[in-house]
Amino acid sequence: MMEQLPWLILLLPLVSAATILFVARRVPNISALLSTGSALVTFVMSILFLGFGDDAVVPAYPWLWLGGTLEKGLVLEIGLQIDQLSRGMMFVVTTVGFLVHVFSLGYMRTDDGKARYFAGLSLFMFSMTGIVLANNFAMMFVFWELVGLSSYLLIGHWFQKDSAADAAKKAFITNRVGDFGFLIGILLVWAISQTVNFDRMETFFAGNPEVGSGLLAFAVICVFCGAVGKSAQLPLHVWLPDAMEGPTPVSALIHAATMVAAGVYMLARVAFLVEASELAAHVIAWVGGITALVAALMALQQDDIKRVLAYSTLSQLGYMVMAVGLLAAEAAMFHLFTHAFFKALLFLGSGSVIYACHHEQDIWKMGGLRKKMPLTFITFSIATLSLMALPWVTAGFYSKEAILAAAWHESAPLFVIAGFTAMLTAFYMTRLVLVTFFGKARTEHAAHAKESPPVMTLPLILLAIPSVIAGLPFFYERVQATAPEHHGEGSMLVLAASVITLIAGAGISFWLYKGASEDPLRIKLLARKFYIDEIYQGIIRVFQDGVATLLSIFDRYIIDGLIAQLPAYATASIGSILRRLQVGNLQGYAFLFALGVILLIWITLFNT
Amino acid sequence: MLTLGHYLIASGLLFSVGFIGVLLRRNVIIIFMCLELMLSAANLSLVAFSRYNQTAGLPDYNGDVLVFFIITVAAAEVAVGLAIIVALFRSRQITDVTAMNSMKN
Amino acid sequence: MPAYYLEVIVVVLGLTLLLVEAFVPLGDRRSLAWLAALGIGVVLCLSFLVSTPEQAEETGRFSALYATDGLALFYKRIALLTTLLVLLMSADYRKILHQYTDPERPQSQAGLGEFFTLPVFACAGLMWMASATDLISIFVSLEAVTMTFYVLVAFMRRNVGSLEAGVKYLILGALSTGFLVYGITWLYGITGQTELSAISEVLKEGAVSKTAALFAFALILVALGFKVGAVPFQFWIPDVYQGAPTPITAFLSVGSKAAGFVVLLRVSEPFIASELISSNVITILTVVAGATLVYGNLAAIPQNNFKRLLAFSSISHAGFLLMALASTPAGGAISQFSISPVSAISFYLAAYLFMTLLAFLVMTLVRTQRGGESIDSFRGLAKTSPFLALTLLIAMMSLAGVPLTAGFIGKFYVFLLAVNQHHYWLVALGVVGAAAGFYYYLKVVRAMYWEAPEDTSAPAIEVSMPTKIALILLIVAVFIFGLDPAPLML
Amino acid sequence: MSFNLVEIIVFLPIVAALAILVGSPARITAFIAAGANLVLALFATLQYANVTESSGASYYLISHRVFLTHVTESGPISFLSLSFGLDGISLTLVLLTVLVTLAAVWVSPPESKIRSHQRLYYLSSLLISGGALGAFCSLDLFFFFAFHELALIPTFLMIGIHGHGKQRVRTAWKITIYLGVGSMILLAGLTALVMALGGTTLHFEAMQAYAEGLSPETQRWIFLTLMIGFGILVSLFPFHTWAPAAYAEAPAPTAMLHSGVLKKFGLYGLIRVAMPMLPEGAAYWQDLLLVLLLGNILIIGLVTIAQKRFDTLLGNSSVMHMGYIFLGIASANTIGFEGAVLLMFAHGVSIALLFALCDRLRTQAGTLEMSKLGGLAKSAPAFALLFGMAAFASIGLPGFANFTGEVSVFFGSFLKMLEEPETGIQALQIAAMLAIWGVVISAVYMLRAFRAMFKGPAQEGLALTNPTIFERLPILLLVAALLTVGFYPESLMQFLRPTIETLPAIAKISF
Repeated sequence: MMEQLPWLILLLPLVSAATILFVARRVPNISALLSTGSALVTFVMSILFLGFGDDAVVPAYPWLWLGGTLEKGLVLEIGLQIDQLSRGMMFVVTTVGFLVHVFSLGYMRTDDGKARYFAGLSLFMFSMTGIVLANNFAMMFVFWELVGLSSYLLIGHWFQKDSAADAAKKAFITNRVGDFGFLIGILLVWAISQTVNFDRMETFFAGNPEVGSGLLAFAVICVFCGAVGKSAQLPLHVWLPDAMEGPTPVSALIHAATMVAAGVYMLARVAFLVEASELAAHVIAWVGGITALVAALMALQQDDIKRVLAYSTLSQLGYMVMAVGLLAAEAAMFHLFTHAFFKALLFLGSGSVIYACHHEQDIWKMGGLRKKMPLTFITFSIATLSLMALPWVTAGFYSKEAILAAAWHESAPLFVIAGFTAMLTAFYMTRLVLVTFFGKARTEHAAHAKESPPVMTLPLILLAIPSVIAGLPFFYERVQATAPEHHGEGSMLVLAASVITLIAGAGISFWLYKGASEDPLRIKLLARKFYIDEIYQGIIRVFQDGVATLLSIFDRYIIDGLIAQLPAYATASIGSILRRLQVGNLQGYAFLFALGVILLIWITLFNT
Repeated sequence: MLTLGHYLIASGLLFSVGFIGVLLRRNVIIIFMCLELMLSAANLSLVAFSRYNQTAGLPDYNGDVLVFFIITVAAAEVAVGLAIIVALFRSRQITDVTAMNSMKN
Repeated sequence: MPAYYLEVIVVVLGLTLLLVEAFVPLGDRRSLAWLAALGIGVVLCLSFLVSTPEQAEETGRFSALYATDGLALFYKRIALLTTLLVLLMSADYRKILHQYTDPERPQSQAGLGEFFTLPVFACAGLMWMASATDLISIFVSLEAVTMTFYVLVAFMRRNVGSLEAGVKYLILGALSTGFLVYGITWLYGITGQTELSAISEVLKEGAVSKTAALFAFALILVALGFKVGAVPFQFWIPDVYQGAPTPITAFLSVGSKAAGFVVLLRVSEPFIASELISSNVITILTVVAGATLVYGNLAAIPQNNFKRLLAFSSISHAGFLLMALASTPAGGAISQFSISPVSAISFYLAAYLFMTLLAFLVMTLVRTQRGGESIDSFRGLAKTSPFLALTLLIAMMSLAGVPLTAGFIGKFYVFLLAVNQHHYWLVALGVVGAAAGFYYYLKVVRAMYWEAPEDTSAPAIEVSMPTKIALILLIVAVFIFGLDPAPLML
Repeated sequence: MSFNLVEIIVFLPIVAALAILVGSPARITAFIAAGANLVLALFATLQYANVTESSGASYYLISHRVFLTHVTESGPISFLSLSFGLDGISLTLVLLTVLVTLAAVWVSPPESKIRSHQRLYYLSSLLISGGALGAFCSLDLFFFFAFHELALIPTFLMIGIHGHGKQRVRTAWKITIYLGVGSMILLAGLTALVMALGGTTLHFEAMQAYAEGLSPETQRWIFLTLMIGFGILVSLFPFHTWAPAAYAEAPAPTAMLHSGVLKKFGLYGLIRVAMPMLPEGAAYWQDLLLVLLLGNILIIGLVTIAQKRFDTLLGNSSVMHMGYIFLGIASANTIGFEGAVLLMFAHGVSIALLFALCDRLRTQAGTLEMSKLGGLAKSAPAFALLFGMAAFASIGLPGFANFTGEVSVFFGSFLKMLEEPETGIQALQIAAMLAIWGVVISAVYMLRAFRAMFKGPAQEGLALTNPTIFERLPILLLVAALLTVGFYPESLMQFLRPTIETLPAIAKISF
């Protein structure tokens, strides 16, 4: 029975989504409970998984058998890979998933599309599990797109709102651009290593490391495109801030903990590929680093509570990608592991604040919520400290430390960037907490805010625990085999650097925002997010829509003209000329007859 | 001494006169006459051929047989042709060929 | 029963019809038409009992003059079937006919009798042409047919168009006869023979001067080109077809064209077979075929008189037929391809008979009951009489060469032959021609199915029983031979 | 005169059409014929399944009626024969045709709602379906070509009479003449092929036997003619201008049948006739084909984005998706061909589905101008869900058949690079990479349309009703087909794989 378990964990959410869609649509409450039930069962099963010990071999189901024999030929199969990497990730996904479900029970109680919402959540859980458990690139790509679809459905949940509909469309298309590169990467890697299965691929690259470097670098960079699209790295990051249009639990689950982490998880899964191509690793590291820096800068000037958290997620993801690029995949996974918990907590906390202030998201319209919402405040500040990597006490410290250590060993400039970003993180998180919870209430809603119902505060508390202890070895060992070691040389320097940056960032922010009623810093460039959105909008309007209208005119008049209308016009005009030859009078005909005779005789006699 | 060539040239000239007559003249009756001219040119060359195609001393009479056929057919053609021309004349009082162009292109 | 009995019976039938018309007090001249049609039908059945040459006992000189091979019998049946259907059409057409022969006396059916008997004589002439293998018998039978057509074309004395068409056909016909005769004299002059088989022996040895032989062939080609409607000599066709009474136009476009082609086949065979001149002959045939294809198809595009459109369509089909003729293997070589140009041309003409007469039958009905020949008079036919609209649609589909109709198989064979002989230019012109065909054939279909009828009050066109049977049989023939061409293959 | 199962399947719609012509009630007869054909096709699939294991022959359920024989020294061989047979490829396309025909007849309005020529409305759908079935099952080159043309006149009449929009008469003319020219060019090419292969037979297998002897030069220009001929029928890039307007203005059943089924004839022709018999020709013209198919995907893709009306958008998108199938064919290996045939099936079903929904939208909302529509999901959530499924299927979302086809096409185009690593990236791979960008383009135009029409605030005076159960069934039938092949592609692959692996002259998998 045990080896059937993984199939159950994969298919249960799909079954629940299907039943909700076809059967339980009319009864929202039942569908909500159904979906939360399936999340609970998968959560329990993922804990069972942790005790698995060895890697149970799960029979694969041949989905698309394209040729050759089942073993040798090209067979794209749905196979599950249970190793410590996927078990750890499953634990994260199911934990956060279950808690978000519970939180949504409260948050979405009065929503009219509740059944559709929970069906979307279950579909997301199914697709995310698919990515985590996939043992080959093809299956991962299949679930990659399904995750894109479920995020499209969930972001566009309130499809009546134009902004939500546009945000959903933008998310899906940006993901599709990423998938474009990812698919090319998969095909190239398949062509090089003759397989899509990760294990066989790993043995292939272990076998002959000197495989064509140029082609392999291009292939790995293409695969990295997929991660850039999904984990919203720099060129394709524009969709994540807009994705905040979706309900907050969705942001918590998808745009903090799991989906955006899929890109990093995929890179960790194919770490051997990144190692095989040194140039690609370099590119990955730098993209990660720059994303972290730019995102942190942008976060400084955001007023919407969810936008700040979105940019902070972007920045933390940048860290993880940088770590993968620096060939420190374990550090990246470790940070992903801890970040999932406290970032989910931050989002749920902001959800509870928004719920309390009647869907008000602008932090300058809140204030003084410390006394009115103590529980939310305490859990929110724990998560903030963990994000800011308060030494030894928080989980964030251990994982960020690992990444800083890796950066220290590999390349100095990246270490500086990482450090500076850590400072910025401290700065904007302190600003956020101060403006939201301290000082006096600035609006009516904030004044009358009261603590969220227990169904929403319970998940906050449950998430606060791992935010603190997730970094400690006893917890992490159980979930991941090897925690990155701390005591390399120069670790003291790294420790000092992180402490200094923390104090500096928090201090400056504290001094600036203590009791401030409106934002003293007015940096237009950062508030407008470096105008990247506007630039992209311009590019699309010119290169896509402009060229499209040009081409459609070209197509309707020139191609159609040359290939269809011109010959038609030519034959018709020849026809009318020939027709006028029929002059009607006898002598004309006799004359043409004579001409015909002469011509005929001339041709017969005088040329072969 | 007249050879086959002379006859052929004569019949060729006769044929082309008839042909040009059909092209240039405007009156239907005249055109009809020129057509008969062309047929008689053919008769001339036929007789010449049968005269000069000696097979064992005797002229080959096939050509002459054909001449008779041509003459009878020409006669029949004239009969029918004139009937039509008369009918045309009765209904439209014209013999001018160029006036008949009610149907064109 | 030797084959020539058929011609004798037909002529006797014609004579008896004249006697009956003169002496028997007929109530309505139309019964003459049924009598003629019945007679022709009987002869058609007899034609299937005719003994082929092996059983024919006498050989003698006569068999050199009159061939009774499969080809002859095939074209005799085509001539008989065409005459049968033309008689049917003329029965429907008598009101228009009467209007233009003597409108003053409404009851008298003075000229009607001849209109039904002359086609019978023309049929005898056509049948004779089918089996003429001697220059003299070719000339005589050809003239017999053209003579009857002169009268038939100019039959409607009161109608200007008919008379004008008659005169044009007369003058140009006589001109082409002049060239035919001159060609025959030259051919006889250089070979000393009048039988085609003897001529082909002489030409095979090549003891003849090349230019003289080519000159003779050119002259004969002029006359036959005129008869068949090939390009330099096709100017008479549109005017004569439009002017002549519709049944006679049908007779001309099918009967005389088919007979013209069988004579062309027989006459051109010796020229193509002799290595001396076959390349020149093939070249001129290719040029003429190409020109006919272009002229026939493209000039038809701007037409809006349906009869004139069918005239140009007959020129375009002549083009396709000449394309097949031009694809005969030169110098007498036999190609391993199982379909010979003769069988392809014969099948094409049989298919052409079915589809064109189908179109003419419908057109006669529309002409008599809607009063117009232009495409506009077909407006809304699909609503007023759906059966006729469907018949005309099938005829147009087959003429355009839409597959699963006999017309398509004809074109398919022609393309196969042309490609076999590497006439790629001809194939290209054929493609352009057929494509243009899709446009002008479907113009009438558009008129029938989309435009509303001019006067919606017009009563539905009533179709007499024999015509309805004929239409159904023709439709079945178009589809059956479109599916399985075997029965019509020589 | 015993009738073989395949003959019944082919002639059933045509006989039903004649029955309607003679007077039997149009909609019911059409329904019975289409339903019976679906059942028969499924029965044939079952029969085909258990026959495959036993014998290794390439065709099954063969019926052979010889019309003309060609006498050779080794006895008469069939020159022209009405012979039908099924193999993997034709079976898939028969299933496609039967499915789409049933859906098309189901979606057509009841006779009372059609203004005039009610009988013609149903008659033409049956004729087009019969023509497609005949073309797909025929083993004789002549009837392969002849049956396909059966659909030319019905399409002409349907667009002209029952079409939408003022321009429909001009469009009817354009599509008929354009396809007429295309089929004539194809006819010239096919006759050249027949004559080049000895001219003694028109039967596929017999012709294939002669194929080795062809010199590369003749192969080249014959393949070019065939490519242009088939290209016009399939709306390959420069010859596509007839398709968008025609599909936009055609009535629902004709648009469904023509774009869903009939357009696959050209591709089937390339796979069945052109590629196996002219391998050097195909290799020579591969680069030209690649450029043209990129024209299909990228240029027509962008043109689709610029469309303002949804039906012209659909018309252009069906032209664009042909590019992928051509890519599968151009890769000339078994995986590419399997992808191409799968994509033919998937695109056929999904475009038919979209045209059915688009037609319902046009009748209910009155206009298809995307700017005038909006917020329809509020008033018709079920319709929006179905439309969403169809839209996502057509842009290649995993779980639907289109994705399976596209994935195998892309894997096919990279197979050569895998087999001979030293060749590295070739023209085919570059073309494939550019083609993959089409995935983004299709996402852009389809989601923009979906967002513009269904999402956003509900507009006053614009209400869509949810389809009744009866109306939903054909749509669910097609969606079910897409999902089955999407989730369980082996259902079709078990037939396709053995057939395509035995196709002559294309590269097999050797790693």
